[in-house]
Amino acid sequence: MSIPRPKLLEMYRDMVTIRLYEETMAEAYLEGKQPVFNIAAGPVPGEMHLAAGQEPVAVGVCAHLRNDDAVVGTHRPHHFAIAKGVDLRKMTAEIFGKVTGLGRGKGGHMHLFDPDVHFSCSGIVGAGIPQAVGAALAFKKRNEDHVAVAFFGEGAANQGAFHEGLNLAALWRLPVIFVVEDNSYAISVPKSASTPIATNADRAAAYGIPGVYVDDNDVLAVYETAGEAVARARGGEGPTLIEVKTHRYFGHFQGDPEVYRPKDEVAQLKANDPIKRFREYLVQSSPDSTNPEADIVQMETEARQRVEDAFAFARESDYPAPEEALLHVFVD
Amino acid sequence: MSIPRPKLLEMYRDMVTIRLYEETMAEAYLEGKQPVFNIAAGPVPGEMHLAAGQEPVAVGVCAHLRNDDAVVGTHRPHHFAIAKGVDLRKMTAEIFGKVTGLGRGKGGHMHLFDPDVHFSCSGIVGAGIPQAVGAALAFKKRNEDHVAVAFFGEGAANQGAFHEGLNLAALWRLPVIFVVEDNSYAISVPKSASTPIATNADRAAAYGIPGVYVDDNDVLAVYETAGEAVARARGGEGPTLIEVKTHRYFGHFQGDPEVYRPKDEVAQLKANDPIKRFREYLVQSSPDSTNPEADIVQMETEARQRVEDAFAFARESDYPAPEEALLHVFVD
Amino acid sequence: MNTSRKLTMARAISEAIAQEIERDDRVFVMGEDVGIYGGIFSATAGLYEKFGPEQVMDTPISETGFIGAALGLAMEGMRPIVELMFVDFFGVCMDQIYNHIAKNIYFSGGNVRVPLVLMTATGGGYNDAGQHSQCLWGTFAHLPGLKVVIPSTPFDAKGLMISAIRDDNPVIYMFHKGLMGLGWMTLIKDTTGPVPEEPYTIPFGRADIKREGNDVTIISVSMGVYQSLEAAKELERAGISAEVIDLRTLVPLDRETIAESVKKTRRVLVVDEDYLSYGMTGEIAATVMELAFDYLDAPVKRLAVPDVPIPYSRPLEQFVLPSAPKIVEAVKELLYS
Amino acid sequence: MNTSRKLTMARAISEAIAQEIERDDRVFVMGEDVGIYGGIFSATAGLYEKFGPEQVMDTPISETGFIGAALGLAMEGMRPIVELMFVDFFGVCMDQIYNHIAKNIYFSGGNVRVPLVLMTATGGGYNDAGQHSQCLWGTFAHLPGLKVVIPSTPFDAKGLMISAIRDDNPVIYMFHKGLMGLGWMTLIKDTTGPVPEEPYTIPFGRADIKREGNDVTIISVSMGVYQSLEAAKELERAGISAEVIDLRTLVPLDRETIAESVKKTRRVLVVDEDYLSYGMTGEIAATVMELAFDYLDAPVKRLAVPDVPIPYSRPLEQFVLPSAPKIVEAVKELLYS
Ligand SMILES: Cc1ncc(C[n+]2csc(CCOP(=O)(O)OP(=O)(O)O)c2C)c(N)n1
Ligand SMILES: Cc1ncc(C[n+]2csc(CCOP(=O)(O)OP(=O)(O)O)c2C)c(N)n1
Ligand SMILES: [Mg+2]
Ligand SMILES: [Mg+2]
Repeated sequence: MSIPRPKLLEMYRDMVTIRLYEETMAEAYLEGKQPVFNIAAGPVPGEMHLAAGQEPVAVGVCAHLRNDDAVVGTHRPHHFAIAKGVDLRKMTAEIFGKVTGLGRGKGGHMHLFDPDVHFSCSGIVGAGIPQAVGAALAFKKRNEDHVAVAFFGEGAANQGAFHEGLNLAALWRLPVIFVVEDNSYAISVPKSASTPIATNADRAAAYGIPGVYVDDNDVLAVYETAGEAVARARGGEGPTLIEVKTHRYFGHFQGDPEVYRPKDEVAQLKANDPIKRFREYLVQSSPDSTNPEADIVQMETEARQRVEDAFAFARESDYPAPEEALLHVFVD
Repeated sequence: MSIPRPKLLEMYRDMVTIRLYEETMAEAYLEGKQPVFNIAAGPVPGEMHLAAGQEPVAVGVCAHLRNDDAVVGTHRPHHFAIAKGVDLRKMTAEIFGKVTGLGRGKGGHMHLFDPDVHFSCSGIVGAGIPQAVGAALAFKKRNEDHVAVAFFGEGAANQGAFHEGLNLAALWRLPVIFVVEDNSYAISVPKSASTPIATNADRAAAYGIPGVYVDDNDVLAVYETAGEAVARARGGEGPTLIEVKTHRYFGHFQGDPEVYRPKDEVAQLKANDPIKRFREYLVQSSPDSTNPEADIVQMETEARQRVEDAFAFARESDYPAPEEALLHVFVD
Repeated sequence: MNTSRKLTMARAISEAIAQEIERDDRVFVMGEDVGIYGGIFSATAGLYEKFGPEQVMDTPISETGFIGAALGLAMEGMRPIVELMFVDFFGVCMDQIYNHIAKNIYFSGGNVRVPLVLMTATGGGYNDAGQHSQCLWGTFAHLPGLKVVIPSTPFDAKGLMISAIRDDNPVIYMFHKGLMGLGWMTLIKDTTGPVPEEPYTIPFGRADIKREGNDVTIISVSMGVYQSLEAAKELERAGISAEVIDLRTLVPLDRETIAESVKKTRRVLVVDEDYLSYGMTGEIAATVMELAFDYLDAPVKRLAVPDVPIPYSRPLEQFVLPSAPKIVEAVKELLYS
Repeated sequence: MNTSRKLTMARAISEAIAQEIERDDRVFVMGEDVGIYGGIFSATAGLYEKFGPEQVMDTPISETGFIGAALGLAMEGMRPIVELMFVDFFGVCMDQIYNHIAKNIYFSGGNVRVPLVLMTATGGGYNDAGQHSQCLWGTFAHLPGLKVVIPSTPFDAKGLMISAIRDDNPVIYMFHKGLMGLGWMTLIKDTTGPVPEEPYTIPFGRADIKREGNDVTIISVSMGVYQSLEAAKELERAGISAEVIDLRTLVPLDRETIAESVKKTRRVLVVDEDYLSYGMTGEIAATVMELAFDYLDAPVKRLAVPDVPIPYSRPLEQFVLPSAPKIVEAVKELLYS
């Protein structure tokens, strides 16, 4: 598989954007929560689930997607949203609870809806799976060659919705790709305490569809596997189940005491960081031997600017008027 | 596998009991519903799901069970209940809505609870699966060598509860046997329109447990397969998933117009009736060459007497006082 | 509109769906046994023959799966009508219904549309026991984000279904099995009613005064409306003039019609086949008190299932369900004690 | 009982569970992250260390699976306490809860027992948005077969939990996240309270008058009780004497205490963090009218979430949730208009 360098750089930029976004969010989240952590305080209150370390999954898959393809994310949605091209300003404003946000401040971090790029997500584990199946059914009914992607965690693969969604998709041969992020934990519960088999990819057999396990948190490996799945889906050959071994650097949510995992686990994981590895690859494979980092640095700059811009926009935006709470239960 | 003749005869008797029970019930059900079928009329009102043709599954499995083993049945529960040894008088009285019934008339045909033999069932498709898992967990927690069995239809294998229940059972290595009755239909929907793979037994792979498909509606084949599964369960080796190809002779419920299946399908199936086949086997393998049918006929007589006795008891019993409706929401 | 033609409620519903499928190719039906079987309660009878499996899709027994899929379909621009065979089964798929279908519009600040009709069968009275006889509209009306529509006549059924399909918001459409006019469920003698051939809509949030009266207001929905009308006839013989209000939708609720009626009659009975406590009767009673406290001559009276699961046996079930005689009795207590 | 020791509600609950596990080896806890994590809201903190993984079982994210299993366990003689992490998640497992756990006793005519406690977190106010901030007790109280228990103080929490565990019937036990005394959720300043060391029970169906008063009765549960007490202090400064009733259990409901109080004060405000319509406030209003119509000087007033999903953004969420100032305002309207 040979990927044109501009595409590689785009993927790199998105990964860096995600990483910076999550790190910036982690800091913003702590504002107002020190010295005493109070979940309800600061400019970004509520639960906060960050995806630093999991960039390869989102980016490796979404690199194949077009605007009209649908993506359904989870309670940990930022990396998917960024990779799918959700408006970063509006998304950040939403997370800051501002009226300029995607949902005018009503949804917050777990409820990001951007119909322009067909992105949605949910705070309920596993719930997005059937919804992606429905999007795929819409595409099939209209003879469009769009695809739908449902992302979810390895913990979600034990929900009934997983079974029902995959069964329907396989039965109706729908253009949908199911992507499991195996980040080893569902909050505190390790995969070995929730799933009796080693990889959820093997569950594809229960539906007669292909199942692939990508055992390395590597964006190119994900890209390759996802490429085949997306091609199958667009070609009318039905769904694929992909599981990717990945790693979560932060706690389950910010404030998680993380009593359930070894203190040094994350440090060890970071030694093999997927962004660092991808950067090395880009340097080595650079066509510009005199300045192999030039285009890479440009991407990093772009990423930083986008993130800074988005947070600035969010901070400067206004809160909704309190009475707006009564609006939008229904559309007119 | 050699089964002692008394055991074989017992199984035969139970199969005949079930068949007679269902046929007798079909008649009782029609009382008061002619010439115009009215679901609310007659001594046995409401929905009625009969299991004639499916005797091998219930009997082949339950022949291995002891009193303290738990069985959870479905909306089509009579064959399981009879095979598990539920009090036939009280069960019939329940179906007739009488105060002498298992539930004093509150439950009816889909809600038969006999704690004496650890039998329960439910009208919600798939719901019994996790409940059987819980019973098995109770046994394991108490270091008892009892097992639990969840019976359900091939349609139920597409419910989320199936996935969650099997996952837990496999994860916790519980003494439970999952038995799928593949009678080809879920109401009007054929298996091919609900399940993308040929046999649900293959879904065992999703949980790392053994899965066996018994492709013949034969009580001895079921008995053999179930025997291994029960032995594994009692031996602490965890759950097994069994699917049995079986056939439903009546409609989904009584009154089903059955527009969805060929007019002659049932007649053809009956040509290969499992009770008839089992009877032939018993005749051929009889130790008494002069009168090979003697012990068989005795079983048939016993079966008939039991069924007649149960229906007589039910008919003669009283209805509960109307005000009893207010009792038993809670126990004291 | 010509209303000389009479249809059952089942035919009124399937006709509404057929006309909308013809008008708008984004409309289709899915659910268990909606195809060749025509829906267990005939709400989709004849549609499969007319439109085929693309527009009338049978599904596996996977309510979370296909109702969740309906949401994905709606958000991608389709207009699904999805049948939940019995409302009693909502527990296997409630997360999709109330955490997603009912809330995605709000979470998005009105940026997405969820044009979806969740059609479901309600009601007891034919001895189908506690998992197949419930009404549960109180449960759905309590949770924000769904319009709750409950027809009581074939005429209303058609107009409300067309309104539901054309609405860009999610609607739960709850028909009563005993009102569908099914040959095999003769609970109500005459359930056919006049239904115009052409498509028409009925706005949500407008209660219908099914009978005018002066001495007492009986408020109900669905089967309760029939029973109330029957009771009203009986009461008339006793010289009591009862007004019967059919709410038709619980969300939105027509407060004005209730208030006006109560100000006239000064006495209210609420009749509900759902459970008594924490449900429709409490809400209507509280609403009446809020709207017309000074007009009330007696506390609002409630007749509903007395907080027990629906029992199977006939005498037990009849004991807990509302009925015309019980309504008559309740009205008399309301007036004379 | 010595009540000089003060505990948070979280510790009161985990102590109750620990004491019952020690007393009865059929008792154990299961749920997501109840083990080494100690429960997301610390209801099981310390139990894993004390009892190990057999009595404190972590589960996969399979609520239908493990809550259904809890029913099987209970019917086979165990006494599980099962945690549903947030009540908002009920939709993925409601069938097991209300069609089975809540009904099997009835279906069996009282022949089976279901000694099971479903423990779950409720409430908002910390910007966790619409799928993590609901109360939903109205939903559970509407459906027959579950006892609905809602503690507001550490003392009540322990006694009600022990009663729940010892009950042979299924109990849903709903604690409020903001009342648990969690260091990271400082919604209420002082949520510790006196809790005796020895085990004790509190009977269900007995409301607790948390403050006596003469001018108005404020009826609430959970966080609403705290807010009402705060409001009562403020009202006292304005010369209004408010009685605050903590219902503690919605099923069974203590009608007597309500009736007595209303007959004394003649005015009632119901405060509820659940949704307004078709829920607790309607039921209490209707009940008050039934019990004390002739004593009422004004219609029962209701303060609850105004039928919108719980919004995320702080000003929006604060706008929809009840609060002490809103209670003060509502009481003044009730008295002076
Ligand atoms: C149905 C449901 N159950 C439980 C939760 C609480 N919860 C939120 S995230 C989470 C863990 C999810 O694990 P996984 O699917 O592996 O995703 P990850 O957090 O690792 O990205 C849990 C249990 C929920 N949101 N929804
Ligand atoms: C959750 C749920 N969905 C739908 C139904 C309605 N229903 C009752 S039986 C049935 C078909 C079941 O098919 P299967 O599991 O194959 O069992 P069978 O009837 O063939 O014995 C359906 C759809 C139900 N009872 N529960
Ligand atoms: Mg995970
Ligand atoms: Mg079947």
